[in-house]
Amino acid sequence: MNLAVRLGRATLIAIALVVALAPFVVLFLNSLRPADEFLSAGSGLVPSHITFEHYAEIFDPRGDTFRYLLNSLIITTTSTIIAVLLGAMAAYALARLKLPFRLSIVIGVMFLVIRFYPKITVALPYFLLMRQFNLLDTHLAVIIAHVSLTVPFVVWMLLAFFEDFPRELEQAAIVDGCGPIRRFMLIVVPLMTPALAAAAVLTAFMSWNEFLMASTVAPNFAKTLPVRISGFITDKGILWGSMSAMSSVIVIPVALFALFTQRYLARGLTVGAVKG
Amino acid sequence: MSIPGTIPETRRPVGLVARLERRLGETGILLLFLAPAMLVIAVAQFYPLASSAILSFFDWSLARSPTVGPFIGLDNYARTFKDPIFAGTVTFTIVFAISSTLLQLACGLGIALLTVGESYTLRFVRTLLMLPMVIAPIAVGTIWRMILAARVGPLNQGLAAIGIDGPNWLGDPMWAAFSLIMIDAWEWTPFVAVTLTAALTSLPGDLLRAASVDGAGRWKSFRYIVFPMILPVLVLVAMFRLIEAFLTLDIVFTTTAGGPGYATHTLSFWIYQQGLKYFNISYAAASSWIMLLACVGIALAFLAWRRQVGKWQVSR
Amino acid sequence: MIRRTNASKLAATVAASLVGVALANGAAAAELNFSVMESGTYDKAASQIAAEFASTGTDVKVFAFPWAVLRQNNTTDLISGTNQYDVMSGGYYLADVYSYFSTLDDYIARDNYGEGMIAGLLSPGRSEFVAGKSIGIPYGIDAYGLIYNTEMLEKAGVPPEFASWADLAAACDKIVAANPGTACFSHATGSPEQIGGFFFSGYAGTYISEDGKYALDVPAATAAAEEITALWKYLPEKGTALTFDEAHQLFKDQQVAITVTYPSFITNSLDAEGSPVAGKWGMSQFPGQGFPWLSLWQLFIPSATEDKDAAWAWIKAYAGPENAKRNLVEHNIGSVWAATYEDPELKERNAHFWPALTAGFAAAKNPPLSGEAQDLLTNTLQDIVNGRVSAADGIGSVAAQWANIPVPPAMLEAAAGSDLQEK
Amino acid sequence: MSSVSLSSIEKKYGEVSAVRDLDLEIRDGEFMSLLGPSGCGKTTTLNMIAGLELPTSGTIRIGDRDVTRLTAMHRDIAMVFQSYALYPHMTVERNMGFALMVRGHRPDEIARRVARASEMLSLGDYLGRYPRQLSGGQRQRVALGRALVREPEVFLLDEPLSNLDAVLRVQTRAELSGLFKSLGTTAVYVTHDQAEAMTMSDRIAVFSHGRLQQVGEPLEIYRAPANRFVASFVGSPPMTFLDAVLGEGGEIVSGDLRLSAPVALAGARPGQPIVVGIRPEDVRLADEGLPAIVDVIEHLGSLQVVHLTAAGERIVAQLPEDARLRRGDAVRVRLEPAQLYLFDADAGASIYTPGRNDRSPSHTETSK
Repeated sequence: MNLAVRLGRATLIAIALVVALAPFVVLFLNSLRPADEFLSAGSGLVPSHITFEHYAEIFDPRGDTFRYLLNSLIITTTSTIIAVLLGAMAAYALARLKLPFRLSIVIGVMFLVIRFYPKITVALPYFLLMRQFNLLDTHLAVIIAHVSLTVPFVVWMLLAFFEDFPRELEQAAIVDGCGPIRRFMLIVVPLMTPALAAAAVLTAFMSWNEFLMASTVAPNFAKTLPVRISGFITDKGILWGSMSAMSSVIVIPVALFALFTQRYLARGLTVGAVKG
Repeated sequence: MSIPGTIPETRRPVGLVARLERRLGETGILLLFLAPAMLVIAVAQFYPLASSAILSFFDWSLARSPTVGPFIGLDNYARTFKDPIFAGTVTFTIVFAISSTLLQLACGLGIALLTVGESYTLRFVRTLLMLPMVIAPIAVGTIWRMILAARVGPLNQGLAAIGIDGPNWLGDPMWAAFSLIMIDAWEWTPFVAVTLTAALTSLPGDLLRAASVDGAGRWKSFRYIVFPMILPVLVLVAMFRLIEAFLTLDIVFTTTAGGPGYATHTLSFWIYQQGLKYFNISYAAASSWIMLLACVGIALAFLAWRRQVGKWQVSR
Repeated sequence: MIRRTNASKLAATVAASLVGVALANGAAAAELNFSVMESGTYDKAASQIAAEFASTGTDVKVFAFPWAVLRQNNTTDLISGTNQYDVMSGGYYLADVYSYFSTLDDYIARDNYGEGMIAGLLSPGRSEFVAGKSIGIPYGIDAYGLIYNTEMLEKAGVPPEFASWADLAAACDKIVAANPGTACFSHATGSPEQIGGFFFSGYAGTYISEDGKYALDVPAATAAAEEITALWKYLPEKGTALTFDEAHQLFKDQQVAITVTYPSFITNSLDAEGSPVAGKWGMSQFPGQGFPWLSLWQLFIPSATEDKDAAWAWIKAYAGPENAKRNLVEHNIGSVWAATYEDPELKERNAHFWPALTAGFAAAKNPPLSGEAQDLLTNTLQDIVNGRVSAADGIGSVAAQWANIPVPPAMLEAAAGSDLQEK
Repeated sequence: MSSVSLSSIEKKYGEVSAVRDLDLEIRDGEFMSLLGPSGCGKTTTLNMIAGLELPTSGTIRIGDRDVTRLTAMHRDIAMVFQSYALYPHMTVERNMGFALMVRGHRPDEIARRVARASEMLSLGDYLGRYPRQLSGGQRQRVALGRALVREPEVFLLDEPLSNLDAVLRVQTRAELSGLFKSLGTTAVYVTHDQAEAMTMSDRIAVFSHGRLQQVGEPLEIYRAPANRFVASFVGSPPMTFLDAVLGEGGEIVSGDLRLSAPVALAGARPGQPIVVGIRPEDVRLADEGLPAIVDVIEHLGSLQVVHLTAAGERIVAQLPEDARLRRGDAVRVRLEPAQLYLFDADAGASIYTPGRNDRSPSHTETSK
């Protein structure tokens, strides 16, 4: 590559980086901006002075942010563990079951289809169902919803993985005396760790970020952080400072997490399209 | 040298798990493995889906009555098609989804081509570029609402600094629509880029070397070798993005709330309003089923296309 | 900015949430859950009074949400049968779910509660009624007002009296000419429903037909919409998506001569120390042949509330005359009690706007519209003023679609009571 | 240790029969090879013995137990896989002890057996390593060790040498042979390499197209193949086949080539089409005989494989290197009638073989 091409490429990459990352910078700076600077023009990108008042406000011990944070953590962790476990089991079963009439494929496609319809279609009946079960505004209602949304991803991802899983390894385990449970636990799961990690990372992101179902079935006690954000848009105005601080609380850990789990994330996101 | 031929008494796998495995048999256990996931999905997805389908044939507004009203056949559907706001919503949604998808595909392909490679720097750049996608869509909306605030937002202030009078991003109907497209593209271009990068990486290096030996230039080898080979992936990505853009809801909530007026009502947002704000359950159900069928149609069309462009893979 | 309620008291544990909140109702004997708007006013007052109220043996937990969320949560709570809140705050926009509230006539009669309230507040069309029985107890009143900058209007030689929006538009030309670099007026244009304030006052017709369907006097409504469209030209540049806060800030910064708003949102801060417009502002009566949009916060007791006596006791403490003055002074909650406005000290201090304010209270009404009908109207008005559709087409479309939206029975009563049904 | 008996086994995948009408008796302590090209049903047969696949019909017995419907985990067999199928996440030691652990053996028992097997296979130094840290040969031994510790009734080996390089394969072949001889355990060995089958087996079962073609000791298979397929598959370089007809007076006529028949073929009628098989090592150069032209010469070191054209037919000969030939040379070759193989032209069934007709084995000398 000659110099001009290299320079051009570097410039374009730099522009892409600025576009992608500038909003994060704006968000973070705004979360440190004094409240009175939000409404007047000409206050500049960088706050006149840095304040932590918005963080102090949202993390006021008398406030509920800690509860929402805890809700989000509980819901994300539980959903992820359950979704990955159930998804791995289901994917394994689908890959190994010899069902008649290509039933495995039908079920596999069924899992896939969940990605293709508007979640708003199920949000309302699901709300009614949870109302019937007396589960409205509980963690469980959100967890079930999140698991049902993420399990299909996990199944789909892991099915692709099982296509490559060496058949003889399992046959060896059968000969060694393992039935499906032990094969799964002792051979398959340990060897799937990277794929499971990818599935878990993806599931965790989806659950942490999910808004529609959480806002539908958990408006209050079991409210998660993303649902809280919409509350900063009040009829009087937008509580920019608190909203920035709260958004930062939601966004920054996820961004950092993404930096560390990049490999798994990329794998999880691409397995469907590139392999399917 | 030889192993003594003492045959241990226990020749079978032992323990509770083994007993369970023997009792239920291979198929039984595997069905048991499948069951919980199926159950969750049946309860939380397929049952609501089916009940929504059924409700769409009844007249029920939860605000007016706590119990389901009379069967009214296709009336809800007929009403949907006659609703001028629904029609406007559909138009906007289609324009939004297609523009946003095309923008993402173009930018994503560009970024993938720019950043493909295994060097440490490029990997780090790719990770950074992925960030918009991993954060909560609802937060994406709030961030952009701040940036786009017409009078005091950093974008217009920045533009003013270089002598450009920035537009009324969220207050003008056209600009609000454009803003939503831009925000969606900002959020999801990374998905396209990540996937296409993976597709590019999985191309056999020999092929590109062979092309360059054959004397194909940069553009030609892209046009005739690389592009056709990543086209199947591109089609799938386009499908995912188009359908998901079609379903966009979260960012609408926090940026424009569908406004000004009805200018940026996406279908999902409109159905949300009908269902969860006005509690017109059956009407919302009918609309969402129309939307669902549209999505299935889009998916099928894309999958057929994918099969067309992916024929070379079959004979691989 | 965001004043949290005394929220530690809600300390709803995660465990409780897992178990299901429906169970919480069982222990309602000594506990009341109160839902209120998170505004830094109503919620703060609620926490203050709840602390005092604890001496009666009832522990009131205050749940505060922004308006849209509050409305959503209240509605959802009622129709889902969750029954989490024992006393709810709300207004006419809850019309869809009035049937879930219990009537309070017995309590009102027993305690002769309406005595001393601003005239007519406890009547249909102002506060909420179902089948002729009262279900809502007012506690905070506000009505759309027009707040102006005395100096800027004087400079333009414009008296602060406007008969109609067209009148104001005409005045705007002069105001802008006399105050270069400023705009005529600001408003919370970014809140889609607030444009209703202009329409309700500019439109003199009825909202419900003789046979009980939503209906508009189309020519009158079209004219009103056109007036608003004309007026929109006088907003500040890029001022079509402002929040209340932004609109108020423009007024305080003297970038606009007038702001159209709910007075209680702004009056306190205008006279506050360091305010650049302190002593330089006044309030005029709302223009138009219609009515100023009433904001009447009321308390409701859902039928499912178990200890209604305790709930009523809480209503009296929170909404009653005892705390009215303090609520007004400390939290700027518009008192519903006539006596508050006769307080000599307050009367003198607020002489520059109270006459217009109380006149507004007397004239203000709620439109008899359910949420769906109102959203259809206000969103379409937004489309009209933004040029997406002509006034005639937009209003025609609203009229046509309103025919499909059922009118809640309570709205019929309200419309009759406030003279907004065709006769 | 047990015998394995398969009777009337049929295995269908949908409409396709992978194995048909199979009766096979593997004797107690015998080393039996299942030989055939890929897709012939040998691996399917092995998997059915293992229990990894169940036959569509028929009966499988191990010892005196009917195991037809038992799955692999309940049969007392051990298996060595072509890819070795070592558990990548377990050390050599745990790989070898895994089956015993699953079967609930005591840790000290497991340790004892693993130690013994690793000693036999010289794996002692590698017990702590993971499979990916081992060479191909070492992995192969671990796979073997994993089977050995089981002390099963039957060993099943699925082409265990095919992933080794040529030199190692020959070496391991001998070691493996010795090992199983000393163990004396019944072993079933699947291979497509006739040399492996010939050198290691007590008996060989040759498969083609899902059918068992012939079962016999290696030399029996070689010298008395039951049909043309077996004859073609066993022997390297492969047998030359000529289409021919029986002429008058016991002659065999193939084009211009006339050969005398080995014996009076009883019941043969003149004009009957037959196939003549000639093993390359049975072709000799002679002063008298059929004139032939040398087409191609492949030097193998001690031997050379020479492709000849004689009377319009191509014949392959395996000759000692001392015959100095060049391409295009005219030579004369002699074909002993007694060493010819005759097959039915249609069915391919053997009509005459040197081995079956009890000829002295001196004929095989040239094959070394």
